[in-house]
Amino acid sequence: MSRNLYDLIGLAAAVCFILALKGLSHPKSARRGNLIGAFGATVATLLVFFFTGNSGEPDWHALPLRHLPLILGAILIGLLVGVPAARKVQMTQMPQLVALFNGVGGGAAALVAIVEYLRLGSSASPAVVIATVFTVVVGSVSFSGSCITFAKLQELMTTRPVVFPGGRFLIAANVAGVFAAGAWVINSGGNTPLLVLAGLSLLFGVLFVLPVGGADVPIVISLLNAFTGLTVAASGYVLQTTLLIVAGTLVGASGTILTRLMAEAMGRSLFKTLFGAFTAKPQATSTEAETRSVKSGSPEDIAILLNYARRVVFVPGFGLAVAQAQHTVRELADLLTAKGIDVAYGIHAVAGRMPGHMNVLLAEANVPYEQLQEMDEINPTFAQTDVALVIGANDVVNPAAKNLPGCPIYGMPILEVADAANVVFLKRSMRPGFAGIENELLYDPKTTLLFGDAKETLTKVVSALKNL
Amino acid sequence: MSRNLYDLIGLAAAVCFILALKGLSHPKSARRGNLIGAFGATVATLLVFFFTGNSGEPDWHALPLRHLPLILGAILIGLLVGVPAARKVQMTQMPQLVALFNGVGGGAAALVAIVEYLRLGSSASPAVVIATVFTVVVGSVSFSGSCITFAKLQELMTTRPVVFPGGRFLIAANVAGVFAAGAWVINSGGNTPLLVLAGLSLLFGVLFVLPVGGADVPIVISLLNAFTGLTVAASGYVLQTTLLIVAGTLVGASGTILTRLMAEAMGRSLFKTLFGAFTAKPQATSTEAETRSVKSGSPEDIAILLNYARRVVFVPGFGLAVAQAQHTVRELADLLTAKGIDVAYGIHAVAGRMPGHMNVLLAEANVPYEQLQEMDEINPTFAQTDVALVIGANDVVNPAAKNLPGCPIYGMPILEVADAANVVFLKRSMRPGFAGIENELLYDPKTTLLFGDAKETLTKVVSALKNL
Amino acid sequence: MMSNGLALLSIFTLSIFVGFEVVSKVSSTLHTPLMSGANAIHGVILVGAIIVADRSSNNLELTLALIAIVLATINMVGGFVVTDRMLEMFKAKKK
Amino acid sequence: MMSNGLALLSIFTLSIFVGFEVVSKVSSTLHTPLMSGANAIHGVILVGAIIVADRSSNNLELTLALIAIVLATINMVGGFVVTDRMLEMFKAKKK
Ligand SMILES: NC(=O)c1ccc[n+]([C@@H]2O[C@H](COP(=O)([O-])OP(=O)(O)OC[C@H]3O[C@@H](n4cnc5c(N)ncnc54)[C@H](OP(=O)(O)O)[C@@H]3O)[C@@H](O)[C@H]2O)c1
Ligand SMILES: NC(=O)c1ccc[n+]([C@@H]2O[C@H](COP(=O)([O-])OP(=O)(O)OC[C@H]3O[C@@H](n4cnc5c(N)ncnc54)[C@H](OP(=O)(O)O)[C@@H]3O)[C@@H](O)[C@H]2O)c1
Repeated sequence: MSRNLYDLIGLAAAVCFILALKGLSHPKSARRGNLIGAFGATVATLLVFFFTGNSGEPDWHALPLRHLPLILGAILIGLLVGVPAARKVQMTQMPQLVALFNGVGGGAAALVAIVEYLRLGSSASPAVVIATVFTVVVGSVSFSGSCITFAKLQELMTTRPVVFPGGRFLIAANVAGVFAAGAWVINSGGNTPLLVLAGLSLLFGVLFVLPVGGADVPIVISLLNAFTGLTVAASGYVLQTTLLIVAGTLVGASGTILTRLMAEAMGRSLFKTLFGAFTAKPQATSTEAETRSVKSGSPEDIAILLNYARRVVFVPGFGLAVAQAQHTVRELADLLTAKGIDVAYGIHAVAGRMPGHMNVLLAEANVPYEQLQEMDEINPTFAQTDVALVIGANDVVNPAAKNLPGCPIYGMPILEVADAANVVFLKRSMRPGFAGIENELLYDPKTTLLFGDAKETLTKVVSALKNL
Repeated sequence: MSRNLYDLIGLAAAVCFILALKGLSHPKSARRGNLIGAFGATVATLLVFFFTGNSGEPDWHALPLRHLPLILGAILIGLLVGVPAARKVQMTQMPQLVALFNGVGGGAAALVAIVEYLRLGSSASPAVVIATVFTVVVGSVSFSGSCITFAKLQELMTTRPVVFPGGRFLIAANVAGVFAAGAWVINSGGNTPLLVLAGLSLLFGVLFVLPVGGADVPIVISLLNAFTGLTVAASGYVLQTTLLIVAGTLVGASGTILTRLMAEAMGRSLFKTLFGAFTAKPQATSTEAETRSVKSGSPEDIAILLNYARRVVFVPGFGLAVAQAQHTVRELADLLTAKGIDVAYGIHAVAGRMPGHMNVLLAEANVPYEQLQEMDEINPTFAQTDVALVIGANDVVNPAAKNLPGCPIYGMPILEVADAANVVFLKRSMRPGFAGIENELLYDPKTTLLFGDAKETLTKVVSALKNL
Repeated sequence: MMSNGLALLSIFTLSIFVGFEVVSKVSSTLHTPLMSGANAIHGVILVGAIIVADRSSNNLELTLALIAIVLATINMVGGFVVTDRMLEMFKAKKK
Repeated sequence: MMSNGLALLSIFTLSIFVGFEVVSKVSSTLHTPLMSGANAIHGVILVGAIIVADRSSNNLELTLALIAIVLATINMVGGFVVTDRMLEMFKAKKK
């Protein structure tokens, strides 16, 4: 295959990636978009196996590829690991998996640049060395950072921001070290400097993500995703492969925008998210509330309350996902609708553990799309709502986001369930949610608590309602 | 200046153009966007005067440019023609001017390709010859087509679609001729074939635009604008100048989208707009209505009507622009507002002679932005409106667009003034509007006509209102 | 290293996407200024006109090139000025 | 003819704009699938990993390259599959 044909097909693959991102930005075309992307990636991969460089371009390979069996074996291993992981992961653990996939991508890009650097030795041009340094730094940061986000989300470690005395100076020293090592690589070349650079960058990835509060982790994943994109673009420069440059840059740019959009959806500034932990005073938590009494009810009480309502809004949160209660919620909603009660779902952008999490779960349970309403849409309607049924959600309805400056979710827009005539919380205990802050609303006179696993209590409510 | 620096600055200019288009797409940044574009164009132009090609690239020039005085003189002439035209043109004639500017741009691009073709002679590569053919064809079409749109808008000729027997075959023959001449140029080269190609293309531009109805002219201007963009991109390929490729392609792509958006705003399909005249039966016009009587009123009658209204909606159209009555309308609106009457403006996307025309005129008169409402916004409110004051508009409120299949504006969404309790038309006569179709609404019992130049009659209404 | 033709093709393809995306959500109010501004941008063919004037090898070519310069200048400068005039009025309402 | 470096820079610049514009209006519902899909796209570094495996001149390089292939494959294939799974559920609701 001639170089021109190769580049032409590569360009077609790049166009596939653009169309993929375009498709993924609209609900109707999202799935098709993803398939177009997969198609482009497949084409791009197959391409390498069929391209022979001509004699004038020594960097290009003869057919068949050297080490073909090993290469195919490595791909097979990747498939055997990646596909089952992707197919079997629970919806609640999706964010972790995306973080991991992103991390290994960053690692792969760094390795590619390293191998090329080793091979070229002193014959690498300055531009290539600079691109290599960039790739190694950003790829390593993305790799180790993603591992930490994984650990946080999987609750292998605390989800709270980890700040320790002197952390700020350690980070500063680390950054200085990375720069110094980068300069060292660029000036003197050789393998040791590169190893040091990679090590310091890995460390930086850890230190960079540790102080981020758990609630902000998806933002960080998205940012690291953008980083990995840029890394891929830089390796594309090292290898002089346009496709990698285009694909990587696309992901880098769209990832950056996406990160900003996510931060906006959570009502946080990107800067504060990343560096907030260093400047914040010790976090405020509303601890005095704990001794006050709460009103708890039985499933029958709740069934009666719902039965006489005209409008009920469900507010699902992470607990719904944990309890896998989406189908039961759907059943309850159908029952209420059959009784002529107006039902809607209030979906907070960050309910659950990843943006759009609730939409995915409820779509899985075949909840009609029209009933899913975003925050801006549903908030004005709470005043006309008789019962707001908060199912395994906490932070997204916590008034502390408005009232308690300095608390981790301060500034995040919330679902104003307090405007409804009655609020019912379905949760297992008085424990706070992800952000670790008490919820004043639990103590509100209009609030009733129904303790227990959401799926079990909902099932009880459903049968109580049927018996009424 | 080295080639790399030259290309780098060229890239920066291209980025300016992207930012310009981005800026122009948002009301707040539109003016800044235009200035960024002008800056980019200036930089790009100056660049040529400072760049010396190095010896390895024979196509590039030594400094100073040859024929420098003549080049500067030509630029000066262009400035002396273009700037005053742009500064002095009346707002009502803006569309014509844009059409003309577009046409000369297309002509310039065609000339550039022709000159390069003449110079290269038989040494031109096949790719360059093909690009030249494309440039000459599309540039010539854009040039002559724009001239015809100018003539239509300036009313140097009829604004009705011009269709003549056998026109369809003439066009088909013309297209075939263009293709044949193109093949001739590509196969045998030489100047005669190119001349024939240019001539046939110019003819095609004329034949292409003649059958387009006046109301659709802005769509055609926008389409020709996109064409010119592509021409510029092709000349950029001929001259191997990336900046021209990027700038031309940007305009080509955005112009295509814009054309589609415009057509949608007028409720027409692009295909029908361009080829409708060939397939349509003779146009339906509602002629029977002419003998019926109409109700006309005095400025005092209208003043009284307005005085006792609670809500008044102004519907401005092309006649407002002709009469330059925007300031008087503003005065009337202020007067009504002072009396506690609710005032709004219903702006149809194609009111006037170019999209956004009314917004420009009313903005000129400092009408507050919040009072300007687009069709979708204002239509539901007419039912609560006491008086709809139609000022020099006709087609945009003509129910024929809904009721009279086959008429030139059939299918265009209109402002539903008929829903208002009273409709007042300010126009000079019973003559129809741009599309040349009778307006049934003029004969409606709820309609009052106030004959005369809009500015004069409005002034009278204002003073009558003051005297009440 | 890709060939020059392929590089230009890539640039062309990407520019199409940029052009499409950038204007895809423009409100109808801005249709005219946007058309007019885009129109001014393709006036940058002036650069090409100057280049061919410099390269021209006889009077015919030079004359055609000079005409192209005049036309391109009108397109470019006139286009930006008239667009600015339109937008100036839009801006007035902000006060 | 522009230099290769400049061509790549142009391509890079234009890609930035395409990436920015294409996703700039995405609704928050699609944030996760979009992130995950974009994540899968950068798995195309697999191409680079295969290239360096082919070029590798000693066992260290080959080993690193093979690791890169494994990781990149996981990123790419896993990413597309998991994104499809998410979106499949979105689609279910259309019925
Ligand atoms: N969507 C995202 O992108 C994203 C990503 C990362 C983090 N976050 C953060 O996650 C939080 C999301 O808010 P949220 O309101 O959805 O969740 P949340 O604040 O974490 O609250 C979840 C609630 O569900 C309850 N729960 C857990 N398992 C349950 C079960 N089996 N049955 C019944 N209840 C159960 C828990 O209380 P008990 O333990 O008492 O049962 C807890 O109060 C926000 O802070 C957000 O910033 C969001
Ligand atoms: N906006 C665009 O992009 C664009 C571009 C090209 C064409 N068009 C087309 O133009 C039409 C626009 O509709 P329109 O309702 O705004 O205009 P119109 O249908 O052309 O009607 C204009 C009316 O104004 C009256 N008029 C003219 N001069 C006047 C004056 N000095 N004082 C008072 N009245 C005066 C005319 O009646 P008298 O003669 O009786 O006074 C005429 O009925 C549509 O067909 C549209 O498709 C629009």
